[in-house]
Amino acid sequence: MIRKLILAAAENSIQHRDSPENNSNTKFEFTPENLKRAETIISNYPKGHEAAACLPLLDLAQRQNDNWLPISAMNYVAKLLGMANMRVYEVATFYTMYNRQPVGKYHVQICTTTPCMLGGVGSDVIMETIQKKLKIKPGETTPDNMFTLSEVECLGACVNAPMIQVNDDYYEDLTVEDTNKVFDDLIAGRKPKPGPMSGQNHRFSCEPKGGLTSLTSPPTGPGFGVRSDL
Amino acid sequence: MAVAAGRILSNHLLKNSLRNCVASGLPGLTKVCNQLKTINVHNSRCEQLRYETTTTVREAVPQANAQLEEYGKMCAEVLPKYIQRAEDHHNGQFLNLSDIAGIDIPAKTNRFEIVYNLLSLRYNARIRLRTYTDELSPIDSLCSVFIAANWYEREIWDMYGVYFSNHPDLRRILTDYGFEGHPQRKDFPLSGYVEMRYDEDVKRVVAEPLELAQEFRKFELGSEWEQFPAHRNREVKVRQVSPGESFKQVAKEGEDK
Amino acid sequence: MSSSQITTRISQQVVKPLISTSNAEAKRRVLKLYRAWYRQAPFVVLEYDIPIGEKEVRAKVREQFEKNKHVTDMRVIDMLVLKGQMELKETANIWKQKNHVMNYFKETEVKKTDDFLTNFYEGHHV
Amino acid sequence: MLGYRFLSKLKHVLRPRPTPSVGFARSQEAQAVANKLEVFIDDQKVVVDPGTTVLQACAMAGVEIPRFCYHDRLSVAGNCRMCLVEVEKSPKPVASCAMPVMNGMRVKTDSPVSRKAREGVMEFLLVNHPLDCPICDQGGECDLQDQSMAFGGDKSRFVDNEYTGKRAVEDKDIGPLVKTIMTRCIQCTRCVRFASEVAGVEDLGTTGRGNDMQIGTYVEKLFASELSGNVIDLCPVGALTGKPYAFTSRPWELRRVESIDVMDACGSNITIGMRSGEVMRIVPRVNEEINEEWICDKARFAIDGLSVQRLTSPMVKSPEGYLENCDWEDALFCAAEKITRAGAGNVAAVAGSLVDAESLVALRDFLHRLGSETLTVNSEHPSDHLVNDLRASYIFNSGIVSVEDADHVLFIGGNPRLDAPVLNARVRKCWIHNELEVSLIGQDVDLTYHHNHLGETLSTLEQLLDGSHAFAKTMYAAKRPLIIVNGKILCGENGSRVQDLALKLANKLSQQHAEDGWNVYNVLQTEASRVAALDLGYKSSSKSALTKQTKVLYLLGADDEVINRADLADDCFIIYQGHHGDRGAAIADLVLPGACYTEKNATYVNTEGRAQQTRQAATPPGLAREDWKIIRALSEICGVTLPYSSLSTARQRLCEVSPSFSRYGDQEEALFFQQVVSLSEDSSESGATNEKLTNDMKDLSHFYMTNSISRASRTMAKCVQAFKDKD
Amino acid sequence: MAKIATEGILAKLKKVKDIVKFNGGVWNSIVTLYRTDELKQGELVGEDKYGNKYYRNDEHIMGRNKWVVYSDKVGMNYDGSQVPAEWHRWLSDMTDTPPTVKPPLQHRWMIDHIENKTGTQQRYVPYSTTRAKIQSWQPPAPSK
Repeated sequence: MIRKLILAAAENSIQHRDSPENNSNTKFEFTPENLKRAETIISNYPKGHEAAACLPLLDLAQRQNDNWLPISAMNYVAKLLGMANMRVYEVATFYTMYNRQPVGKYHVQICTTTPCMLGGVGSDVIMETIQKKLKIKPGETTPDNMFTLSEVECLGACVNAPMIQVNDDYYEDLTVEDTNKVFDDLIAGRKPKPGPMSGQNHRFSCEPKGGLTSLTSPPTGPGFGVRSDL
Repeated sequence: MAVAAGRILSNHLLKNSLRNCVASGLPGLTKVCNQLKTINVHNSRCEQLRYETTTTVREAVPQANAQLEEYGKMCAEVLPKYIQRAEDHHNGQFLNLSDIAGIDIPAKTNRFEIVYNLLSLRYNARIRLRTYTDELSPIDSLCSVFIAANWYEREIWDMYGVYFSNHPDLRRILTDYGFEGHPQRKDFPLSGYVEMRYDEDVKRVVAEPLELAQEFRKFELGSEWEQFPAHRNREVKVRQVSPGESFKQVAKEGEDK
Repeated sequence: MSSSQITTRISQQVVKPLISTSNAEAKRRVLKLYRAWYRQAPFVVLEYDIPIGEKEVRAKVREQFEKNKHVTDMRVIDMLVLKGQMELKETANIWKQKNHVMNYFKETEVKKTDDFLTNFYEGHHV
Repeated sequence: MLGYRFLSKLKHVLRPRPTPSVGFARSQEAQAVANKLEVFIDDQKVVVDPGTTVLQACAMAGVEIPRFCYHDRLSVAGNCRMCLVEVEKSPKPVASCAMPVMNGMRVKTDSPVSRKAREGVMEFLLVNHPLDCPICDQGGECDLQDQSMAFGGDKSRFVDNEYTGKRAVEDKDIGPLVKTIMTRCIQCTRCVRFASEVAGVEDLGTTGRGNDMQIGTYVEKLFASELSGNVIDLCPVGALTGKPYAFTSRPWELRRVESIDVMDACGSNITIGMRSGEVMRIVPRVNEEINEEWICDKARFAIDGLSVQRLTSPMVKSPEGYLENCDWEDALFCAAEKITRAGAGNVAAVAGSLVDAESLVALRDFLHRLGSETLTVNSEHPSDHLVNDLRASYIFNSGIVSVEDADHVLFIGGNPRLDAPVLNARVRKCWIHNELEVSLIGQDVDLTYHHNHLGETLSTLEQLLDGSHAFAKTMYAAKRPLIIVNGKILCGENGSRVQDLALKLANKLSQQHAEDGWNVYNVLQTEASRVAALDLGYKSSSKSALTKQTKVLYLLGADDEVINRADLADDCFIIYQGHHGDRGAAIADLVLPGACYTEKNATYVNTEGRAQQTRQAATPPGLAREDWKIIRALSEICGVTLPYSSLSTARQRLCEVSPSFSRYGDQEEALFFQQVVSLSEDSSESGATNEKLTNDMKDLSHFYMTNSISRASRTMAKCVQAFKDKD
Repeated sequence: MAKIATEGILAKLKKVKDIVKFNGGVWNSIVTLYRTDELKQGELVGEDKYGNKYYRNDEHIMGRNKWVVYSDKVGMNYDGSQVPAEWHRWLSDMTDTPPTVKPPLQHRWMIDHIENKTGTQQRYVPYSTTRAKIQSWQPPAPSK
């Protein structure tokens, strides 16, 4: 048990450790398109404040590199922005959306914060479903490197609880069937439509499940409520 | 000139039954009393003393307190005349001399304060008698009254250099033969005057003037990186109490604060 | 303030005499003590088996007495006599040991010198 | 001592920064009085400048606010929250270190709210702080200990960790000097700020977030800075402690001796921690005019060199060529015999880098009495063409503190970062805060801040002088420029040429725009003994002075590889006097053991010409003696007894030679700068100008071992190794 | 009576003669007497590898019935500690079986018996194992 904890701690350690796929000699460079994008991003900020572009550039690097940030990418960004390496490490370790370890093709983040845990069928059920489906536990990656499952805190879609995030897309209002369907599609190589799923009283977005309860009348036109002599 | 003060202390009556009896006269407790002229009751130390002795084991019995206080007063007035009576007075029976202590306050004219602690086993009460002297004024030995005083007085002589007249066997008790000076005096240096070593040439221990070849060990407790000296040595505010002021007033002010 | 002044001040205050009541008596005590020490000298040499002759012992006794010859206060003299008597008792009863006696002669003490080279060789700090 | 640091800190706050030339400060002062703010600290009125923080205002009122992250010389972080105080009309307690004062503000530093806030913060800080004080090296001088005693509550409400344990953080390996126990860290980020602001090495940072936040390097890395040891002093807890000092002593056991560092010529003020005759550690002492409160790693950690390779007994060479121990009498008589036989004029002396002024003057007087004039410092300078007769030509005329007022600094040669780390830290500070422009001629090195590299050769200097260099215009526009010539360059091959050109350039700059009374020309000496030696009339070239006629060569701590046995006559008798068995002792025929700087009360003159004294912390080991005494004893045996036999009389003699030696602590201003310039013009010579300026301090690995003490030190050897292994 | 006495004297003389004979003649007996302060006759039980000879004669009382004659090599410098351990236990009656009958176990790690070296050049002198606070410089050997 303790050994496991230690191992887990080492895995998620804030300290970088060189590994075959992640060391300072790993090649990383922006592709020409991304380099152009990077330059545009940098040009958004005033001269002398290039460091402000650190976050978007790291994101760009992560997107280019299979959804994770090797140390060489951080060094590359630091060099590009004229920052000290350490300052970039600080940023990259602070934000949880930067993956500093390799992840699967689909990074599945399941919210287990209270609203998701209580809303709909509850995130516990969804978690169980996913674990059964992918045969992995939170924090693990499937052997075929397709899925990484992470248990995360609130992703800000509490109205549509429970929900998961797969890469950039939210799948909300999940039921067991919805979840299975999403993963079936993903495994089959199809991309399921993001947003609220049909299982729970299909809705367009985050409107109340039983239809609108307010703002039901048509919006008033211009001049509404204005004094007649004006 | 020398001053004898009697103060009664008891484990359970200390709160308010304190008397500092100050008398002027010659030192030597057995005789001093004849010249005891005035009895001056000081309250100024009450607060301090209350502080010293707040840990009570037994609960205070007001009646007993009152009795002992009365007795203390009586002692203060009568007892100096016949100090022996403190020993065998029927109401006291202070038969036990538990201790003789010395205090050196060089700034005073009579720099040495000799404190006798008597114990009455019968009444579980203690009495503390103080006398004052200087380097040259002898004090009468108490050996004739308390046999126990013998070694205590030798110790006082050895440590402070206070001479006890009529002592049967006054000589050094703790220091080495040939030792010069009285170590408990405040003006005696902490390191002494001589250092001893075994000399290989003359094959004996020799005493030589202090050179301190070995480092004199001293702890410096102030931090190198002292940041809050004000908080480390927070000053204890001492309120001066004039003799006229009563303890109750002081205590009341303290509560108001 | 000289010691005689102190004496006067104290005498005005009715001091308690240590032992002697007059200067003459104090003087007598000193001489008596000196005589006792003087007579003790051969026994000291014999009993402590010290490598020093009677003459030197007597000289040392005299030196010790003369060290205090400036003292005029009767009570101080008394106190010194008392200490001297105690010392004599310790010596005569052989409570002391050889080293205690020999410490008076300070044979191991190095004389301080101003000579730079000597101090340099010895490593003394000047 | 107790309140010394506190007082000096207070002084720092209260006193305006010392300005060398009073001219420019005057007008500002008058202005400042007008817009002062009035604040009340515990109902006590204090008048402060706008922009002062509440914490500083409290310090002025004599009220110390507890703090962990705040530090006078670092930027404000405001993350420890220990300095919370109650401010009237403020809904919450405010962090006094980050809060600027406002007019009429009423601060209550000891109110129930303030006290409760502190207790709360302390409770939080202690949630995860290990209770390993008994084995912690910071114990006894730990801010957390002290402040939890003074301001903390008596119990914690965080009892969960009795079951879950406290947070544990992995220790980082950041080199052989600083030991990290990161579990003790309270994330005040002082070290991070020091590294990035003062040291200029952005290797430290905070990674992670929340409970997982850590201080570290993220990747395994050496904290490669010449000032790295200062994070040990900065760390308010025991997270960063000295690796060589680990588990050796407790602060209360140490006797503190206030002394001077001699590893470089800055003369940083230090406190030696001594226990039973052993130097346990060295920590900086505040001196605003020299080292602020930093010292370099060499000064701090080379002390283990003091106890190894020591000369503990006089040694004389046997006929077989072995150096054998002997006693002082034999050694001195042997030396005296050789010296008297050599005859007048054939005795030469070379002074090394760690020699104090007393022994320098003793040696000088000794040789003069013998009739010899050949006294030199240890330098490779080929000939003696340097203008060294006037003080202005070899000291740091304007003082180290003048960097604060300068607007342009031109380094000529050397690597100021490693030759004078505390000076470089100050330049960096001014580069950050005063927009100081820095340029460098010579080999380009990493100075930790941006600088213009103008060129590597002498010709650059010439071009600057005649205005043809692209940068000349900027340079001449400077109001308060500083030219800092490295002392080692002056001793090198082109020394006199460099001096000549630099003096001319300085002259030209001061005639152009520079303000009156502004000293442009400065020499950064690199050896602690150099200024004193030159003051005492030692010549700056040893090579030319030592001829084949020299019969007896007296090496006074001269350990650098300047003198070779091969350059001397075969029968030349070499006497080495010093404290370490180093290069000098290895070639000597007679060795006289001396005392090193922690073992004597001695005078050293720093590069600014400021006389300071070291104080004796330990006794010289074995038969070693204080240096001037050895020379004094030898003089007596040679029959030319020196007229002083105590330290005070030796210092009187120093004072006769130059009164500046007795003005301890004050910088003695050198006059006659114009004469120096004119002298140099007289001696102007033209030579090859495309020669590069040499530099032996390329990177940190050259920094650690530069003199006999640091060469003997194991710690320094480990540092060199660690730096070499870094890549 | 006288006869008995005579016989007794004769028997004693014979014994003396035997002892002298046992000790190898008059001269050798004088030498032995000088060396060991006594002259005894007994059964030679064995000899160890250092040349010490061990004897036994139960006519003597317990405690004197076993003895050792030290090797001639040591001369007058004999010492109790020269008896090796296996003989020591026989000599001091820890056992009656001499090592000649029951040889002691031999192990590779066993070192040879050493006599007490006190008072000799090889004596053990305790030394400090703490490192000196100051280490002196060792001058290098002259380069030739």
